[in-house]
Amino acid sequence: TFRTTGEITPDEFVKAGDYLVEKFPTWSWASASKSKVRDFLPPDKQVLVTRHVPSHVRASTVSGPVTLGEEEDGWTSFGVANTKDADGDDTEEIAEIADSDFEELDDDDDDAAEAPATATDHRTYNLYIAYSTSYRVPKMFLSGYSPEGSPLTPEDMFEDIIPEYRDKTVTIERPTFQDNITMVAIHPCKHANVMRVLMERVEAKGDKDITRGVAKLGVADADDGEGEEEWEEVENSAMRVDQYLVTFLKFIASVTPGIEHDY
Amino acid sequence: TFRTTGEITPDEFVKAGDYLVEKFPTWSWASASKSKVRDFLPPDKQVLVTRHVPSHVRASTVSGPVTLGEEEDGWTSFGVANTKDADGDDTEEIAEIADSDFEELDDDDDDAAEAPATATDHRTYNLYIAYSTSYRVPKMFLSGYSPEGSPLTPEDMFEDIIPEYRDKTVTIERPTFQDNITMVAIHPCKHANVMRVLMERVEAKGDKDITRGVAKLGVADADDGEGEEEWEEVENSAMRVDQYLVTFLKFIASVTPGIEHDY
Amino acid sequence: MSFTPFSSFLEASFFQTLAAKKLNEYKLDDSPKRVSAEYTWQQGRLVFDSDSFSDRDSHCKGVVECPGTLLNYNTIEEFKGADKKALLAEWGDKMLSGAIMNGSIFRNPEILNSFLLITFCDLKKYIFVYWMGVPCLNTKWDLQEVADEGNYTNLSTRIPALGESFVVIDPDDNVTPFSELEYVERSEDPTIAFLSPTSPENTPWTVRNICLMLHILGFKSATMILVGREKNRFLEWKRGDGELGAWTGWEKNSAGKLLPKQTNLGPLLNPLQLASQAVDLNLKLMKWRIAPELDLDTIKHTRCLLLGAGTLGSYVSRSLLAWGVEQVTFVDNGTVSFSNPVRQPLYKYVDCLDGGKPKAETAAEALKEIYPAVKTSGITLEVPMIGHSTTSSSEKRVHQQYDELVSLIKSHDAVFLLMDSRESRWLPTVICAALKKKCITAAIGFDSFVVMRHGVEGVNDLGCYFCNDVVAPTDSMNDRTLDQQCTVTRPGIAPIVSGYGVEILQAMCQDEPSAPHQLRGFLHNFSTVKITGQRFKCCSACSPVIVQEWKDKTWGFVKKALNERGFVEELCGLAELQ
Amino acid sequence: MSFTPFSSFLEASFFQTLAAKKLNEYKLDDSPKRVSAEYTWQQGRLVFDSDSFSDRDSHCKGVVECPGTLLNYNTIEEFKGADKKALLAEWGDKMLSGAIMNGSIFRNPEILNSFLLITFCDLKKYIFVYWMGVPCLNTKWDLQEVADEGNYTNLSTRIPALGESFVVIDPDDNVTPFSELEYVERSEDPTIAFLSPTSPENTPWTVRNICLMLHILGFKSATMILVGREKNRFLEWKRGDGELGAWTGWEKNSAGKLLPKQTNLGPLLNPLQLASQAVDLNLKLMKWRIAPELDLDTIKHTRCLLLGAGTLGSYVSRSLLAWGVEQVTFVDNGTVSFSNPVRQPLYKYVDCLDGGKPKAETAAEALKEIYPAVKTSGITLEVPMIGHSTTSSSEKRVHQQYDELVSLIKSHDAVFLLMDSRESRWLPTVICAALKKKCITAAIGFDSFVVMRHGVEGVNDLGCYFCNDVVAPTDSMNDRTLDQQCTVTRPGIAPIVSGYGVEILQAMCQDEPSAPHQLRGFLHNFSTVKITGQRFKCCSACSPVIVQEWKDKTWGFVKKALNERGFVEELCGLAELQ
Ligand SMILES: [Zn+2]
Ligand SMILES: [Zn+2]
Repeated sequence: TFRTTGEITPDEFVKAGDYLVEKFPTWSWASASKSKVRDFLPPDKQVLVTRHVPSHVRASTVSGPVTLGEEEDGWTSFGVANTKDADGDDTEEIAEIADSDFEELDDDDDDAAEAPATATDHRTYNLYIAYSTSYRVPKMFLSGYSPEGSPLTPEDMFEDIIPEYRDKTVTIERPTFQDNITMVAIHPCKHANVMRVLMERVEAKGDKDITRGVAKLGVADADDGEGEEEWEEVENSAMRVDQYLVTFLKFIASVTPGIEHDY
Repeated sequence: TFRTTGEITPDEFVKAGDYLVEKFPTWSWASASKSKVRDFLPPDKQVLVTRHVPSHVRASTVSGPVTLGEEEDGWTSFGVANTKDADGDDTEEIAEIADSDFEELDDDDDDAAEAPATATDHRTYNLYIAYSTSYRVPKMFLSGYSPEGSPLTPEDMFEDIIPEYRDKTVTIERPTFQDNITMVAIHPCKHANVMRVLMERVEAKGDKDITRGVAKLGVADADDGEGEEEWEEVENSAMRVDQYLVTFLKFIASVTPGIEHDY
Repeated sequence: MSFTPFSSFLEASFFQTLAAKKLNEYKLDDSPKRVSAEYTWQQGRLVFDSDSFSDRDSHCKGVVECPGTLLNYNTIEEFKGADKKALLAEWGDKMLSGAIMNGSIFRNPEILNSFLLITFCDLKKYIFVYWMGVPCLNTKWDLQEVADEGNYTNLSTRIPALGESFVVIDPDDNVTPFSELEYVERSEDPTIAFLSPTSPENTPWTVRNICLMLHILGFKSATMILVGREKNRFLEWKRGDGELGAWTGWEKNSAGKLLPKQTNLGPLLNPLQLASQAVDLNLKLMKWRIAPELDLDTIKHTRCLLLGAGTLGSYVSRSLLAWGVEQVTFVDNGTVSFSNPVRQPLYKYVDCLDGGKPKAETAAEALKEIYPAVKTSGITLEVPMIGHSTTSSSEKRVHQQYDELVSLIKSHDAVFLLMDSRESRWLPTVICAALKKKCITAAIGFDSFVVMRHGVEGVNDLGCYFCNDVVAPTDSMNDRTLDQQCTVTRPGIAPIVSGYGVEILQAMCQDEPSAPHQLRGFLHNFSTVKITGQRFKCCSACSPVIVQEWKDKTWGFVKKALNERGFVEELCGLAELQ
Repeated sequence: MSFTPFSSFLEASFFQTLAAKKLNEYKLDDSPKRVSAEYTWQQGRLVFDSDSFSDRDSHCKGVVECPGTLLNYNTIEEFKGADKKALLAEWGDKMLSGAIMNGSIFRNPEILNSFLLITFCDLKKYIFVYWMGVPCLNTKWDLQEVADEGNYTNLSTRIPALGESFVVIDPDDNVTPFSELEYVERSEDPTIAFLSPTSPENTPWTVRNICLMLHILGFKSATMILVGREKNRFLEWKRGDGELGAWTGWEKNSAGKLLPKQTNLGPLLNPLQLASQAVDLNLKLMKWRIAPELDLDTIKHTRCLLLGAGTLGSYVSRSLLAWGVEQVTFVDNGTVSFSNPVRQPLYKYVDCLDGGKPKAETAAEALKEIYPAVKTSGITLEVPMIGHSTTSSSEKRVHQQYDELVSLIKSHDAVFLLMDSRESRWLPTVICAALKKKCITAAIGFDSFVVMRHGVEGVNDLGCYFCNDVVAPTDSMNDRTLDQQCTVTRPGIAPIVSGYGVEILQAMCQDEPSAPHQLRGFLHNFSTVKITGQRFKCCSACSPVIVQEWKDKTWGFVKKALNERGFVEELCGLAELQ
């Protein structure tokens, strides 16, 4: 029934997660904070996670205008996240302790190398895929870090979500699997619908068209080349449920084009 | 200049008021509360008043849809007055002391007549015309009374203003000439404009057309017969300033068709 | 023959004035009050308006003023319980029969239309219950309609022209004042004419009282002319068998029942006005019975400056509002943080979002939401603090802050020091001492508080907040751990000390010397003590030398005090004492 | 040769946990804490997260856990003022040199990557300042890159398979645990292999500490294999002239400067969560220093029922919120009137419009606006009053009101009686006595107040609000003039008595017997007295016979009490006494 509704059961979620972990080793299963363990999932398979995914460029510089094409894919608007304009000058308001307040140390260690560029010249993201019981679909959480290694603010993270989606389906939430912290989430209210459409296209066109079909949703011209190879795993024209998350991720990738999901 | 702007000076207001009082004896000049006397008007000519003007029917039952015809006569909207729907059932909410709480007196006075119908079967209005310094036009205040002789609520009074105007230019205000009480006012923000248009029409068509022109504004089919005679005073085709208030009243009459201005 | 009664017609201005009189003048006094009403010739309504309570201005011709009595009950139960028939009889006897018998009727024939109006005002809801009676005797009079024989001419213009409403007309068609009736022989057949309250086809109520008058005066017969605008009616009265009926005359309501009427003036009043009247009511009720001498006006007009819009500022401002204070200004340089709303009763959760709104402005807005008529503003300003040095880059800013503080204190009458550090209270204490402003300090610890009024040179010899100290305040803000930075205090203390602070101000507004100087409270044992402390001649803030130095040098002095450690102590003599 | 330092990478969960520990556990304790971080093979980041504070779960292979020390300063000034070089030297000596010399390095070779993390948490703003140092000696070591001669095979799988990150490899290509190094002759040339934190082209910081270790242990030469996923690097170390440099290793910020980093976690936190943490913070700060024994949890979990949402109910609910009370229910049957907002700090002017909103619901909404996390509701309900008779038409309704009141009291832990008439307090007093609920009464007069806790049978012998009375309360509402209907009171009293009421509840939550029984205050002379009153055996509300009768007959008893004058007095024995 996931093919007609776009929704999946927890069991199907585990199945699709196992497939994802197998095919893409940067993803792994993780457990939840003790207070947040959910009975209907295995204790060691509460959430899918991939850490320190690099992001060198911002979505705004990557993506052109995106059209979903079909009316049925319309997104509802969420007021929560974006009470402020993302490019408003908020940094002024953040009361920080000025650098000038600190004494800079002198240093005569000539043998200290620069910190490696890989660690310090770009943002990184921890990505989580949890299961949404309300919508019976996967739900994506993002937790970003600055090149300096400190957490990004939601405002910062919004820069990595294409503008067309920022105002619509991005919320700031406490994740279902971890205590004490808030992440940016892609709200799943329309996932089922999107997934259904995606899967229909995949099935209709078969084979290689999956990636094309998916790509159409988002960055049509972005990673058609490389991407195609990697995603060709999905081959048979009638979608299997274990391929659900792979398709889902492709959709997420189109919403967050600056995050190098296939690093 | 009143002919081109629609505005009048305080002196012109007094002149027009004198003319009104002379031609229509139900109107008279009155003084203001001591704290509210305005220097630029004679102390005994602060406001024009006519009391106990009868109103047998409600505007809603009198008037059809009214069109001012011209775009330029558009009215601004005022939120103040009509926070509630006029036909909402508000009476429920008014915490009154139930009649049943009182003991009815018995009465063996066979010689007591019924109270005269003229005094008890209809609403009455006190009407006031003040001068608005902000808009340099006359401003109309209404203060209504139930058949029982107690003050009407603004909700009640709204019933005597044609629906098309209720939401637009009716406000609840403390009059400029009297302490301690609130009245319903026809907000004068567009009076100048309306008056200019009216006067233009009067001048263009001359003579008897004044009433017609005026009547067009409001109750086209209502008192064309009787009305015409009485209003024929205004005769020469170039309007004199002292006829200004007569024209103004005709306009007000069109907004409050249930109030028998010419009783 | 049946008689047409008057209809009462009570304008909103009548109720408004009644409410104001009840609140400010009558209070619990429910004794009878003289009021008046008027009717317009032939219109039959007795109209009550704000003029009913005062001497009416000269009237238009054809408008007749009638005297009457107002009985305003204190409770609805009293209104209900009153014996209406007995009342009407009592006042019919008093007003009408009395006036006829003592002859005042000749000078005031309008007494023939005298009325009794009983009322109850629910001043909280602005609902008024009322009932008018025009007393007359339920008597079968011998009255005959007679034809107009044309003996009398132009009465409808001649009577108003005389400025009268009741007249006596002699057989020669001479219109004479009503007082002439006194001299008419009782055996004669006088002709009385009056401007009829009703239209010609009806016989007005007044006729019954004219009959009574003629009866009491001892006439055998008389003729009445009911003068109309267009035509007149003639009635011939003949003395009957002398059997007078009972008093009657309560007005029927619109359903034709003998019941009181009521009106709800609330919807007619501007809600802002309702609010201000309600606040006024709550205060004035204190004067009705419990504290008639209470002075409400002084505090009302005391312009209050609140330095600090935190826990104390919020509570203090609310109690000031409740006392009717018209002007409250907040000074604070902070923003609303998430821990504030549960302790500071002017802020809400939403005020904390996006970094927090500025406190002073937000406090002023909140006060306006509570009571839109209040004059209030919020000024984001840091009060310069002794011991907090200026730098070359900050000096200009601090100087401006200083100037603004001085002008704020000058434009207010009372200053509340409600900050959370000692050193921030020093400068305003000096300025208030110099300008002789009312100054009240409230300060709270974990489970203790002090609230005090500062002494005023020349008025009393009371001390200020710093009079107990042997060192001048200095920078205490640096290097404080979190629990020292925040005001860590039991939540109940702030409302307690704020309540006391405002009550001390009000006590000062009543009778300055009897207001307590200091209250110190301790919550660990729930005790409060009153303390009186003298001014200390070497006080770092209120001693004469400091005050004088400020007056002489103002910013020059203050700048030194901010920057030079020991300067103030040297100046005031504390250094010597140490 | 230059060495690539670690980059610190602090996840939000690390700061969150640190903040929680600071608030609840460390408080003012700034002594060193053991924490850990981890790096992933070749990725060069030392990652801190919530697991840094606990024993980590078993890790993925290729992830290396490093031990370290956290120094969390109480003030930013202390953070700034700390001598960073001295600190790094101190901890380099302690952690690294110490471990090498006492031999623990053999069991925990990860000490070679040990770190020092200094932090300051601004818990009010959620700003964190931090600086990581990985100490090593600034020494010129004799290190040579040598070619891979192919002697060692498959290290990148064999080492992780062993569950190790540092190993010793013998010439025969046997991989042995690092602890074997202890037994290697110092004159030999051991081969040490480890999972390199950096990519193959860089030399990791770790190498410097391996050199130090070899130096201290007394080796003459050694070979290091920096194991990469794809390829390895080989370095040959030879003992130098013995001149060791100074400790170095503070991390540079992204501008390449030796300065601390900082992060503002505020924007990342849900503002609701920020609010609840801020409220928590304000309370917990009390426990840091001033009142470590203070019990905050009992009052927090006390479900409070406020009968009356007027002046007292508004103030009481705000102080309850400030004490962290999680659940507050309002009961009132009135609507907000224009005189309320200036005295009742939950209402605004707009709540009065259009006849006024229902008070109880509006109060609950206001509380939510102050603190959205509060569990609150408002119930429009009239509390049945003794002496106010039911009629046939009202009985069903009053019965329902009674049932609802009983179930409300049952579902709460503390009941505040904050109404404005004596008789409305009677029924809840009886029910609270029977159900042994905490019950606090506050009542105000013009310039006096009483606030008290009711005694509880079996717990103490204290009286209730009615224990002083020799008559049962009865209908006092009828026939009252306006100043008797309204609570005519000095505005400062309500916040004072409300503050005390809540503090009494909190005192009861700490140590019941020491909480005062009654406080009576008089504003005419600003005095407050503490009174203790015994339970009165014939009390109309709390005497055993009344309580028992209510338990036995519930509504049957209550109905009689409402309707039959004298019934309660007869029952409790008051009638006999009179
Ligand atoms: Zn002093
Ligand atoms: Zn008792």
